[in-house]
Amino acid sequence: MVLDTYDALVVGGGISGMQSALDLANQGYRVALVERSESIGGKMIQLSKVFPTLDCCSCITTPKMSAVAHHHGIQLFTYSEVQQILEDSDGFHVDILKKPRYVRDDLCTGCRQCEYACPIYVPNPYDLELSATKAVRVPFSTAVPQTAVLDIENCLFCGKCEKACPVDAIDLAQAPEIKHLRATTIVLATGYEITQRDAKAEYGAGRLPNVIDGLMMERLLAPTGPYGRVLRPGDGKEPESIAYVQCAGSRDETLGVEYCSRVCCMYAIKQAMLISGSLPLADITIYYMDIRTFGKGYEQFYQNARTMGVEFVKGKVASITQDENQNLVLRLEAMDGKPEVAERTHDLVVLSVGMLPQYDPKTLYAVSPAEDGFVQQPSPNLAPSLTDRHGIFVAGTAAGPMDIVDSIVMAGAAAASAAGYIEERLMRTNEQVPESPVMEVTHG
Amino acid sequence: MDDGSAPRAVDENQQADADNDCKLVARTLARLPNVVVSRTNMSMCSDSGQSIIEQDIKELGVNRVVIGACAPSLHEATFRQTVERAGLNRYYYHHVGLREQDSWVHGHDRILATEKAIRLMAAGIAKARLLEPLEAIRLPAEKHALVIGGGVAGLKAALAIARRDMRVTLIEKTPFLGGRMAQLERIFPSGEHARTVLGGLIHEVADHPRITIHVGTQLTSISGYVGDFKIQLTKQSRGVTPEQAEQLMDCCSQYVPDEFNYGLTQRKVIYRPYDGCYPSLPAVDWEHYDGSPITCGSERIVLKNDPETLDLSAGAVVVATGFNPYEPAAGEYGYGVIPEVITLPQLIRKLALLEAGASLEINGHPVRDIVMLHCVGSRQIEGVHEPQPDGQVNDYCSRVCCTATMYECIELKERFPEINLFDVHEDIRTYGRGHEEFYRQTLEDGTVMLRYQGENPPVVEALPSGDSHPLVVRLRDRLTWGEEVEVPADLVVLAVGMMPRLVNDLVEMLKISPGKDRFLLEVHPKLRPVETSVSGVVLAGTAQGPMSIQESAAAAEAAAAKVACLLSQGRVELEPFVARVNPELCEGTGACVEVCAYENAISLRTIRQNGSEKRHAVVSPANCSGCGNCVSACPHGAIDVQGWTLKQFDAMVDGLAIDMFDVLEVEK
Amino acid sequence: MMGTVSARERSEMLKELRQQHQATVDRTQTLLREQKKIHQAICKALKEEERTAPEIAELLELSPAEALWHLTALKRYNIIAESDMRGEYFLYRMADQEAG
Amino acid sequence: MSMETKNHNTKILILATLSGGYAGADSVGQLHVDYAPNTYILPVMCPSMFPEDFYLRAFERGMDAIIVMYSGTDSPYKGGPERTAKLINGTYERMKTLGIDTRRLRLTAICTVCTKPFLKEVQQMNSLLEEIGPVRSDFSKKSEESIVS
Repeated sequence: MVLDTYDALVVGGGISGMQSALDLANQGYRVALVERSESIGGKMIQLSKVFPTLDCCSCITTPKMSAVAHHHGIQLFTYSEVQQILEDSDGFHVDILKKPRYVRDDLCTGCRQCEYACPIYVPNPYDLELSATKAVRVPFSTAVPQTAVLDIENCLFCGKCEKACPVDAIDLAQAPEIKHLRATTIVLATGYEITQRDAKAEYGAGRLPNVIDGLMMERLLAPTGPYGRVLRPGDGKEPESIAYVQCAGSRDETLGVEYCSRVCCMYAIKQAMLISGSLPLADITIYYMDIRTFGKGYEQFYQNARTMGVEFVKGKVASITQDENQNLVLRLEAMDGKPEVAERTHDLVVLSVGMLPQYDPKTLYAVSPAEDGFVQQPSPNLAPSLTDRHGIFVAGTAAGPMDIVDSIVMAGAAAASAAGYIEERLMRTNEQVPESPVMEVTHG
Repeated sequence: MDDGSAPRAVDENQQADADNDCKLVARTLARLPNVVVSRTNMSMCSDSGQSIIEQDIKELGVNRVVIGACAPSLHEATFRQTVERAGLNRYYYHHVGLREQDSWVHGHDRILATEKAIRLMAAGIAKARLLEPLEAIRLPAEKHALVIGGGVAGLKAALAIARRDMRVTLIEKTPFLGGRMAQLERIFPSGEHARTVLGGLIHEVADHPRITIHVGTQLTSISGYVGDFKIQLTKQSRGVTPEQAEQLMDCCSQYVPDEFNYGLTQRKVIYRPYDGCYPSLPAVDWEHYDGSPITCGSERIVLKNDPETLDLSAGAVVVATGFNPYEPAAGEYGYGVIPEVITLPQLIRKLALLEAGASLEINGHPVRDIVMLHCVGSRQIEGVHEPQPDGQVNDYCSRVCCTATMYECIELKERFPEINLFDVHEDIRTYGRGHEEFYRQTLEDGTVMLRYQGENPPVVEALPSGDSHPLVVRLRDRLTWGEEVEVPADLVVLAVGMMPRLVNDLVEMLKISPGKDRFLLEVHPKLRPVETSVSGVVLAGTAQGPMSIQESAAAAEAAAAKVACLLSQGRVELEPFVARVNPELCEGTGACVEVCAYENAISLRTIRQNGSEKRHAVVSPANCSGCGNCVSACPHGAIDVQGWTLKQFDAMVDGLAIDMFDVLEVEK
Repeated sequence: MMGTVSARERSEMLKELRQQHQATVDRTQTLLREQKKIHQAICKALKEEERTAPEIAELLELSPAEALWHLTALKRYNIIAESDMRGEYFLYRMADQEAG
Repeated sequence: MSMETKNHNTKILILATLSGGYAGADSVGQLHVDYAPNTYILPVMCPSMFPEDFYLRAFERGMDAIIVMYSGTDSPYKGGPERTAKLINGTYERMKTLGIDTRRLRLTAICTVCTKPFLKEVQQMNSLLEEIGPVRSDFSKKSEESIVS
């Protein structure tokens, strides 16, 4: 069988995977990029604006998505998952499962006629279910590719989308496909999950509609978000008093998450600044243990927020309950300046949830996770993108919590390591030309 | 189809953050001559936004595109590619920065901000009418990089570039490789020994066939451009030969404070910083050597520095010049005045110099109580902290000091279990992978945590002799709800932050910029995180900002990836913004040649035309910088900078001056 | 040009698929009926007068969160639109016909 | 929408180098600091390309002030800043003969992170314009003849 051959396979189409793919393809390597969801862009494309520059997030992400999609050296596999990996002397042999979209990607133009025609409303995953979409839809306005996907689990099989489609792209008979490819090296850029909103019983176990997580607030703040403004999901009230609970899911032994998630301080501060921009009269309070604004320009950002009037209270939130008006009562321990336990009421509470590993890399990639569940870095200081399997490298939050800036830098590092590995392999192959006997490789 | 005789412009006006009324801008611009279509879009730079542009080009015959959006430094290149994909020349695109220079800065006056947007766009459209198709200048690139700095970032960058099949010249100002990392002992999070890990890296670099190392070497001049920088290096003499080195070092009797131990010890002016250093051959410290002869047996030897000049060309430059620990001012928390106040780097050296099993003493007294004080030289607040002599206040966080302090607390407790530790901080920022573990361990070890508010920093004072302790630290502790706390101490350790190494000469030569914090500035933290404003000059490690070893190594590899992207194809593309002579108008006055500061950029040639000889100016694009000195000098208006012509500028001024009542729709 | 499937073949195929996915079809048909009922009730209420999410919730005996979700859904597809504020809540009205 | 407000009758043209003033103005934008909106910034590579006539023509076209924000000693262009200074000085002479207040043209070095100097320049030029009025008041003192041949 003839296989598609690539220099590198990048697993994950979030910001790290895209950056690694671009950094490899721009060096002239052939790259396959596999993304399991319908569009590349990862979690970053769901964000509103990014710290500390307050650039609109899509201004940073969408051009990279576009560059990946149009790059001659990159083959994109969206809505696809790696099924199996085998290794021989030629490198890695990879089976990729292309999930059925039930829409032909060679025909679909992303016109959304099917979406308008579809009668079934379903919770929109892009808006973390705060808004609705249809059972057949283009995932979001800036999705790459702009190809619709049909959610077969919620399909009526009414045929309305088929009738509406001007190019006959709907194909309800589509079946999963397996693609085989060969790659010299693999970069894992598989990202993270956020702490589940129901992780902590003390914080309402996910049952209080006005206790949301940081990612939901990103959607509320995004111009394309569910309400187009900040309203509380419980009843649509414009909040006047908003609380942030820091370390909700990080540095918490009861959840088995002992590490710091690195981004929550900054995203809470950023959101607070954005909210005070759109709701100037709202009071915003951030309850924290330590403020960790350690990146370039971050401390200055924090001090700006303090100057703008965001209230920072050092105190541990012990519990959150809801009153009859859907307002939330926070019980605070060891509050700043006051030894007693205090209660405070807010309209809306944002849990600054942390980052969790996505999956166990051992099963599929034979790459070991560390105790924290993220991909282990056997040489953490000098070669942070190395994994314990030769030829497989790691980029971004697959190797633990980090922010976008650090992810992008690490994606570059993974690309450099992968490039070095590809060159070593090439050198070895070149040295094995028939006339000369197999030689010892001195630099490798 | 467009016949090319009637240029058209399309305006794509992105609502970046707008208070501006983008739609009004778009409707107004649609009325300008040649404008075929004028749109607003939330994210023109997204793939779907870009397809709208492609579609307009293909379906409406649009042949000039103007977009008003974020700064051109961010997305001009993106949109040039878009129009190119649709079949237009990439220079038929013009970008107007409306976000940073309008909507973000005129929030208080929406009407005037809108007017400004209209005028700026009208100017852009005016320029677009006069745009010409241009071709990028393609030049061969040296697959060779110069790496400046022999610390961990420079070493990692050099190795990663060399592995990518390119040559590297690595230069280090001091006579030895290793940088700041060599001064550390055990490093977090792995607990490995710093110099062991570093030694492995140095030997990989030193053994690599494509890497040339020059120690004691600095950049003295640079010219040229990405792909072909002409570089001059100056290399100090080693001062000693392998045959005489050991003997000379033995005989040498001039001592200076040893910077390797942050002045805690002395060393000779012929020295090795540490055992196992690279190169292993000792070197003469020319800065401190007083020139007097060294008596060795019957011989009296005067050491001579005969610096050597090296010339080379390289396609790219990696700046990995590293950091200095913050040096507290005399009297800052007692430093330099009270001998029992030392910095964290000094503590690390002090513990390294102390024999195993020996007890910890300072100034001849046993140490019982230690205060670790965070954020010295970091997170400074104007008006609270004394500015540095140049007026600088370090308002940034230095990232590594919290974890480094926790790590030292653990070592202190391990080696001297009877010592009491007090950790005085504003926040504990053990953010890194595995770092929280060290915080927890410190707490378990019984270290007492005290927390102050940034505006109200602690005070360190000497106690009168005869007191139980030489010092006391006073603070208002937030953990006990604002109680005034006094901690008597035998030793106060200042966790000093990071400062960029001052490399003003280098910054000036390379034409790169430092940021407000004086660390070197990247173009954009997310879009171009390791690039500087000068194409081909990239940043690696702590020259750019505080970083841990891990972060420096990652940044260095990212810099290497960028170098590989630039050079691995063996050629670079430069913008075609160079001078161009109109032979019809040129009278051969030579005024242009006179004002040009670039060698061989413009010259006069004699040509035969219609039987008579004529002199006229000829530009060599590879040597032209596009400054335009010649443009203003030409008495006949025969020269222009391609893509930036005087006519285009005149048209833009006209665009800015349009009469608003002519173009605005009248509200009924 | 691609060969097109005839309308007859298409409806045959749909029928087959419906049989294959009987459980899904049963579930989604129930869902569709409920959604239609709610959406019709919302539209009827908004044709009478502009209302807030809690008011719709009370009228339709839904939780305010559910009411908001449906309003958001209808707004997204330009069936209804956001109007002015009443107190701390936004009012919703039927969308202008041309806006669809 | 009406465009008439009382401060709106002046225009400041800012010629800003990509390696200096233009990037500096972007830095101000990133800080979201408000300043007067009568400021029209055009990017230039190096202002040494502009002959004296260019500035005079711009005044004639109704630019009430021109600030050239070049890169000064940080300029990536050899000889560019010196030549710019020479051309501006030449322009001053011609402005004098035409009766245009020479304070309307200003050459200043602005670096990529010079946010405060940028704001100060804009503020100072606006104060000046409040004092001396729009450029046509200078022209009306002189004859009707065109200033650029």
